[in-house]
Amino acid sequence: MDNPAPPTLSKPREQLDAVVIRFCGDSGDGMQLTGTQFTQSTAVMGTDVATFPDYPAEIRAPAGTLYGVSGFQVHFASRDIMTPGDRPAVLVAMNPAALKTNLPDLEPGGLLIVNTGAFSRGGLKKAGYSENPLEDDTLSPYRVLKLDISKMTLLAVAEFGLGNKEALRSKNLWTLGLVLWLFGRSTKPTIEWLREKFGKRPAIRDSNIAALRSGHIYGETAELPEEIGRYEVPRASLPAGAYRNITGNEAIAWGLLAAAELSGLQLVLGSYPITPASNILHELSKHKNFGVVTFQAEDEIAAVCSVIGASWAGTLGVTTTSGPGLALKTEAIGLAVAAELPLIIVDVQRGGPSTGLPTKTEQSDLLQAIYGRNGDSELVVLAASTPGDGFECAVEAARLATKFMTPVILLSDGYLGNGAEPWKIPDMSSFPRFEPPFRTDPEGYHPFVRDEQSLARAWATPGTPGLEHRLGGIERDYDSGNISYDPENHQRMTDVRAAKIGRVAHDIPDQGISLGEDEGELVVVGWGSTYGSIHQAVINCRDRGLRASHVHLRYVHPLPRNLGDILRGFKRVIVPEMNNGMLSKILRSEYLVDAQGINKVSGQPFKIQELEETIRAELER
Amino acid sequence: MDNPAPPTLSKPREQLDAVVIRFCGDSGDGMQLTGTQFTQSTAVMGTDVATFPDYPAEIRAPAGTLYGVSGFQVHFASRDIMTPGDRPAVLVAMNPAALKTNLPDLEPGGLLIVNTGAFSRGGLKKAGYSENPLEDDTLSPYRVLKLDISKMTLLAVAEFGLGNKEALRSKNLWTLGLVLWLFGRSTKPTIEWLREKFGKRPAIRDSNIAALRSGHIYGETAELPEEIGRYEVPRASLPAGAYRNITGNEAIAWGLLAAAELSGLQLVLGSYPITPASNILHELSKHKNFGVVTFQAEDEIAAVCSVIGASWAGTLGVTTTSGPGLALKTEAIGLAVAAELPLIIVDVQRGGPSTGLPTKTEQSDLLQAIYGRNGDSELVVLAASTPGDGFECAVEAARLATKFMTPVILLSDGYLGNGAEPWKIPDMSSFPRFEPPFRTDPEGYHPFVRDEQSLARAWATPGTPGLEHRLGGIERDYDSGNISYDPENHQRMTDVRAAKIGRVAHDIPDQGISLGEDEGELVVVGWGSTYGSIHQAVINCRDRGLRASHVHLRYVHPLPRNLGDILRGFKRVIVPEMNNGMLSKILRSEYLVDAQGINKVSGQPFKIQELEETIRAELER
Amino acid sequence: MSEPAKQLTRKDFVSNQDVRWCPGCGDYAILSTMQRTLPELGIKRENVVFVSGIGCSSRFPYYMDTYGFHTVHGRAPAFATGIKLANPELDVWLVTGDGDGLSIGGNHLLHCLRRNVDLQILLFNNRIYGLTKGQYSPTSLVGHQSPSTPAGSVDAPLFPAAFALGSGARFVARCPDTLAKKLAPLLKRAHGHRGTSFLEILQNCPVFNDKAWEGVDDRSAVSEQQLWLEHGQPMRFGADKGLRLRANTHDLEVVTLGREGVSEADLLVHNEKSRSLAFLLAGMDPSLGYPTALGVLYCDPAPTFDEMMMKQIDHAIAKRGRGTVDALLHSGHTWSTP
Amino acid sequence: MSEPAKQLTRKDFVSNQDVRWCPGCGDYAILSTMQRTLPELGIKRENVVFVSGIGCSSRFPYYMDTYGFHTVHGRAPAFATGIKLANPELDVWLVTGDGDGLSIGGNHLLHCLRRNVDLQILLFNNRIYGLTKGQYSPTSLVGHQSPSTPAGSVDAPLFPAAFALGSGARFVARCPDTLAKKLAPLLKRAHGHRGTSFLEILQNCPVFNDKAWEGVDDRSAVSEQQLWLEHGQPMRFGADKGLRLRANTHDLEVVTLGREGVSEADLLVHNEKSRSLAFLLAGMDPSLGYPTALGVLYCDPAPTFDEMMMKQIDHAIAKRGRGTVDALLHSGHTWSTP
Ligand SMILES: Cc1ncc(C[n+]2csc(CCOP(=O)(O)OP(=O)(O)O)c2C)c(N)n1
Ligand SMILES: Cc1ncc(C[n+]2csc(CCOP(=O)(O)OP(=O)(O)O)c2C)c(N)n1
Ligand code: SF4
Ligand code: SF4
Ligand SMILES: [Mg+2]
Ligand SMILES: [Mg+2]
Repeated sequence: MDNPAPPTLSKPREQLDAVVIRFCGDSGDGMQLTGTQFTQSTAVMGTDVATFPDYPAEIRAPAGTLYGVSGFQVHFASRDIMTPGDRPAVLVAMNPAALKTNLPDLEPGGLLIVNTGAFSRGGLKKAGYSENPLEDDTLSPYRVLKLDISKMTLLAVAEFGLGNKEALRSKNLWTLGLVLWLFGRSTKPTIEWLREKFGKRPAIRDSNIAALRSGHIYGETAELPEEIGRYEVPRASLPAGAYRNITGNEAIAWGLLAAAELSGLQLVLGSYPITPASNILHELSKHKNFGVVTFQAEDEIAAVCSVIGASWAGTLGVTTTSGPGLALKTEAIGLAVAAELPLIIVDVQRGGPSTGLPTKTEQSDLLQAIYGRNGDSELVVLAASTPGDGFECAVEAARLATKFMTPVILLSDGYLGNGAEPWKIPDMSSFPRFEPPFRTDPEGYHPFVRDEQSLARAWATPGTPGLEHRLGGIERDYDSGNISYDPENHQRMTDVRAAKIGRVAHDIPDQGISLGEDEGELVVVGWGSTYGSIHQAVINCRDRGLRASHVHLRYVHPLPRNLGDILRGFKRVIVPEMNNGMLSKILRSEYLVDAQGINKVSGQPFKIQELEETIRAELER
Repeated sequence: MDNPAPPTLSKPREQLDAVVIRFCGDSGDGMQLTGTQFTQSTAVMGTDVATFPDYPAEIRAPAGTLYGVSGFQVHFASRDIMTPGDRPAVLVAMNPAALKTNLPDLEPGGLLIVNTGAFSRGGLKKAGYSENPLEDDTLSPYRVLKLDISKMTLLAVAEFGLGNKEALRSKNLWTLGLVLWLFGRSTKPTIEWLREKFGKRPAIRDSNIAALRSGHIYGETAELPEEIGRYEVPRASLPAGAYRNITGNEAIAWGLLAAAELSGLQLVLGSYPITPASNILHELSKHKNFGVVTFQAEDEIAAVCSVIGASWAGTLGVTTTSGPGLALKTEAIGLAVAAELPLIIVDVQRGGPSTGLPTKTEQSDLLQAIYGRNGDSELVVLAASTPGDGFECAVEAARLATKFMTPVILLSDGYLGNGAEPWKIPDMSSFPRFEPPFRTDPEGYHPFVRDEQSLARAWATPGTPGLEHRLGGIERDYDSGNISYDPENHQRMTDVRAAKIGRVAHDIPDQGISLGEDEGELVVVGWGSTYGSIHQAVINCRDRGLRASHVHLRYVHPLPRNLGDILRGFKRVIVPEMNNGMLSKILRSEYLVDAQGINKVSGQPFKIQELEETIRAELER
Repeated sequence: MSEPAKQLTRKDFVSNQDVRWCPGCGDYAILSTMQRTLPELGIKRENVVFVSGIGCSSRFPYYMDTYGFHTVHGRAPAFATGIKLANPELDVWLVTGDGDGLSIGGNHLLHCLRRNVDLQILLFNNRIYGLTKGQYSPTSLVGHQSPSTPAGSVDAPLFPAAFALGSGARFVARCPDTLAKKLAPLLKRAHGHRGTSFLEILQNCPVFNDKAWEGVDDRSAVSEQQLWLEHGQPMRFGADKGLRLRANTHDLEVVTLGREGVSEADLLVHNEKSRSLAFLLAGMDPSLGYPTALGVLYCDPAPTFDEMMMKQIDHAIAKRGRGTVDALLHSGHTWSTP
Repeated sequence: MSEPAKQLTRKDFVSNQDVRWCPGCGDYAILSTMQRTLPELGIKRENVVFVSGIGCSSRFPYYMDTYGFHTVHGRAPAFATGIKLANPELDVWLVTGDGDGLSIGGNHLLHCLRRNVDLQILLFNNRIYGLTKGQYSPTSLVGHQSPSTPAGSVDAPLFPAAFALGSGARFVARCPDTLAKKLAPLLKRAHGHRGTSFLEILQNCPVFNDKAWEGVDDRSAVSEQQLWLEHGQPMRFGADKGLRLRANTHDLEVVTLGREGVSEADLLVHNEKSRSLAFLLAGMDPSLGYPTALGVLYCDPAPTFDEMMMKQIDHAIAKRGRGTVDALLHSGHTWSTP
């Protein structure tokens, strides 16, 4: 809730609308922390922020290697922004490997801050530099600030008597201090955070604080070259209210807690660790005082089965995973479809196929989520479009799962899961409570009596006197729930299961238009984490007078009932996806519209510019 | 190779074009054996035959219960037939429960043969009859032959000194004898079969033979009522050659042996038992003298993993399963896609979702087969359309898997798997041999060097000097096969994997028209086991002068390149499927044609008449 | 909660479903013993839950008029664990087979036993896959001919009880299907034991593996193949046989009482709390002339998984107060825009 | 086949990949010992295959210049079994972790051990999931705090060696990561053993579970926590400690030689062929003052799965002749139409 005034400074700062900065260095250099703290400090000042952490699959790759480079990109602006930005205007490179892998992304004329202290012969060699790029003309297209950050850090923390190696650990904080100064951000939030985090290790706490301050002071006092301006990014005009930073994984975890609170159900999470979904398990494990049970199962199959059991027993059963885990859960999810039990499966997608690229992002589980089960086994699929959106999506997933007694798959991805954004804290009292269809009355009960409206069967939980019943995966009689091999009954049950999912489409809001007219030349249809890039690209196109609209789906199965009409209102439908064309397949099949995919499968999010160009090209065709 | 002359008889036989007969009784009554032997005996006489066994999920359901009824329907004709027939014209009911569940299917005026010996008070009660249907007017719409088959069997086998229970076991053979007589079929094939089968148990052998003969003689000698005609179904004009009966499961098993022979590869089957696929495992387990390794794994995951390992090691790896098993194999199949290894997965589909209806048939795994994996992970999907077609499909699956270094899913279903048809024995020398792309030359080798034409990577098997390499599920570098997290490389590899499957479409034959013109009013598009019903329904429609064509797909992914043109040549496209609309989704999406599904999900195959009516209705719309 | 449980009878536990096992199947006897035993446990019917996988044995829940869940193949322990975590008050019985529990489901069984979730596992061991028509299973003897092994199986069978002990089980017992007088008290003890109770029931499948337990399932309960264990008692069996350890070794030998001066005092005394003794007994190979150990091989209770999980929650609530989402949303770094 | 294998050196087994474990990881030591040991086995490099699942440990194959397959999580034993069935000549090493092998992969491990497929399994036990950043594993001690168990884990750890013995393993050994002098000969013995050799390697993860094996991995190899087993030798450890069995029981006690009249003759003698003795040793709980048993706990060879499967094929061919599809197609009932 603190909101420090920007430090008063003598020279005026250049005002900027938006800045993209990327911190990169060795995985051991603490770049994720630097990025997170910078985000925190700038968000607190009222700018809008979006982040993109990008780190290696190895836990601690050997120091100095190219694949050991870890990066954290922050985009902050005085206007509403949607993505972490296409390319950085400011690059902080802590070692040669980081420079090598990240320099190509830096905007021409961009500002490069480089730690010369790490440019030893060995370091250069590991990065594959035969010449020292600080000494040839590699850096000539950029504005460059060469500083021996290592040395300055050592000086700053000398008084705390740490070993060399330990002392050098603070160099990320020195850097952070400098960058905070550069953008007129206060060190206060970081100092507070360091105090809390290292409260029990005073030497580390104090040296870190000293390094941070020293970097900040360096900016103020050193004679920096003329072209290295100081900048200011004024506060964005975000809607009034309380804000916090949140990652997609946190938002989903908290959304699940909210769903439990709103429904009065106990939350039971059964999960097996897998990148990039593990953090949801970790986050919920911290909150046992919400009555949440978190169970690290022996594998993904046990994880989902345990919570199907827990669902039957009357709790909100949730399992969290990524693609390979979803593949393993498939058979059991089919049972939840057949037994008609509520269940939430969160899939934080990553690069595939197979083990693929665990730390990279992708949207390539969509067809698996919708179709990847034996038999006709429909369920509900939702997708979060921003980190914060995960919160509402989780609540909605729980509402639909319990109202319709069906599994719901909630799709997120690595980009949302780890990326943070300032998020307007929702007012819990604005969420309607919802009542699960529990049954206690034995009169006329059988396990497949249905609600006429929702077609959901009654939820009778073990422990309820008089409602003893048997449930299972063999086809069940429509009128008694007992095993039935009867052909007509199978047809009837197949039909009612499909009809029930059809009813979901009547329960969800009509599809809205995120941006632009509701008919016209071209509509860009997206789902999931591409929201930001698409939205900004469409804004940019519209700013140039092009007639494009943006439609973004939260409900990917069943689709909103008015979607067909919307799409048919446009001459062209284009569908950017981080996969080889999945939603586009569905839209074509469903509405017979000639939806064209824009597909990117590189483990990286779309750049705004890429999309902008495609939209323009499409319109000019 | 035997081809007995029909027994000469005094009274002339009524000539029939085709007959549908159904044997039904308690699961303990041996109806499957009766049906199979009848099929054998009539096929040997040169009629075309199609069968449909339908039995309970319980191993041995308690005697006399409704759910313990087992049936076997045989359709035989002097013309080409495609299906086991919509409704029987002759029904043999061995007990009250069988009568109760099967009578509604008997054609009005049809012939009912009923074993009065089983109509005890207890038996009637178990079948839910409050009145004895033999005594009221339940049977009046039919021609009825009431015989105490139990008693006559006991008399026939009295001399062999069996206990009552044992002796009664032969009553199915007595019945078979009578029915063989009715249709002018010889008992010889069955007698030979009994001799072989019970060679080591002479008492059983002899009593069975005696019962069979006695039933046959009974027909000849007893004064049967006037309306119970004797029939003759003359031989069909099938193409000349050697024939045998074959089920879909056998055909696939043998086709796999053929593929091994044609490619010189050793066949390694890793499987886990599951209805209705287990018989493929059983069949191949018998043929160890083909050098085939059959491995019953601990579960489906181990089954598929073991043969992925075996494939890498240079053999033809195959796994066989049904829907729930395919669900479990999903993750590992993704590895085979990523590692680009040949692999055949046979899915004998059954009723779903979940455990569903294990002994019933369905086509509802299509979308799972094509799309049910994490990541963009395309593979090849084929479908067999008749039992015998499984043979060729298996060979083709192996050819494509090894040529393109890709997993191939071969879809069959319970109806094909257990159903038998007379099958013209193929000439093995007519199949081209094929060479897997083995590599032995270390020059320029890395594990992902590709063939320029097929885009398949080289197959280097452990044990080959100089080709030592590492393979895995993490994204691999295009140019070295080493682990690569590079974004552009991931895009490139994703593209080449997709392109490779695209090349398969260039390697398969153009789609043909099964029946009718290649453009016009309406085309019925099918895949898999609906072949027979669709084909006959289209024939019938055309006989009535309607302009309908039939297109039947073997290659469901990738689709034949000319399919879009074919479909666009018709005003209407209808797609009958035993699922809720899967191929129709794909056709709509792929070609933007308004393909309409005709969907049946009852665990039962389509009846010809159902389809005929739908086609007519469509054309009259 | 406050109402006294009404006196239940066998009939209260019989569901309205026709039992669909083959005539003569050992499962009938187990079902009947279960239905007769439950009323004696003083429990509420609505709290009783039967969970199973897939197999003939796994049809069991359909025939019990309690809560029942016939799940998917091999995963029943995972479902059961979730049920207990959702509601530890429930009285969960898990029914599985040698295929369901030890072939596809071995891993879940292992982890359920290791965690010591408070429930009863009944593994019906007929040494065969019944439902899929007779393929060999992980407990089939070497050389077993089956549809998938027409030339005989080649892999060594697992001893389920030894596997359970290796997995950390804290209650391991064994009993043939039809000896109701022995089975009923074992069901009661398994029920009384807190934590996972593992009871292997040697079950006959007359259709696909008849007489797999011949001798061991002798109705007299005193055949030479049956070693009935009693805690603290010497290991006697048959008319006059006993077991003893060769001095300072781990080799068991079968001795005849009264011969060569062997008396009861020389026999090994059963100690339910010794895991390694139980392991030795569990693995005795009948083909080498040893009897089959029956009764309670091992019982040594420890805190249960569900109990400790609940304690952590109670503790967190006691310490930090019941969490509310509103407070959580405003915790940590937040800021306001006007 | 006929060419003599050229003399290989350590370098022949080093692949061109950068090793990507964290600095100080115990996996480095294991890798290096492996690369030094393989040349001494007189094998052909092209026949050597490393198979692994997923985890830090499972990256092992990338660093060996042999054939290698980094498969999917937990399933390496199934892949390895298929490889051996396809080509029994191959020399297969399986590398797995406590998570890969015992959490998700417990069932495949069990069945590989039970079947006795001829290969070596190396389980790197760091009592933690390394690759996914430190969650507790099935071998973590009770109370282990990790990202998924911030209040401490509640479930009892598995003893991998006890699990292997319960699963029917026929070779079980244990060794710390960094004691190359101990590990190298064990790798050789595991390699020499026909059938599945199970070697648990106690591995340090300095990042997420540092010092998990403190004392047990003492470089001196004579700490009081280390009981090095030798077949036929009395069980001595530390300076003057030993193990003995309490008479006619299964209770082990730690004794001090020279005190209370205890001499070496009183000590238990190791017998590699006793499964139950091995089980007793495998399960010794260090928290109760017992040492950790190291070296070969159990070794008792039996026919291997792959060998017997191949025999059945050879036998069928010898008896029935090599099958041809043409003959098969015309076997049984066939008929002709003109
Ligand atoms: C995923 C899956 N795989 C395979 C099957 C087929 N299947 C059903 S029961 C069974 C084996 C059952 O054996 P067991 O547990 O011993 O039970 P029994 O029938 O002998 O009592 C198998 C393989 C299935 N239903 N689901
Ligand atoms: C199907 C699947 N689930 C989960 C994961 C995530 N995952 C990778 S390694 C691992 C655990 C590894 O632990 P261990 O085997 O002990 O290896 P270590 O890293 O400790 O050497 C997990 C959970 C995965 N890769 N695949
Ligand atoms: S097959 Fe065997 S186990 Fe299954 S019901 Fe029949 S007798 Fe029982
Ligand atoms: S996380 Fe642990 S086990 Fe993994 S590489 Fe690092 S030190 Fe080794
Ligand atoms: Mg069984
Ligand atoms: Mg580990």
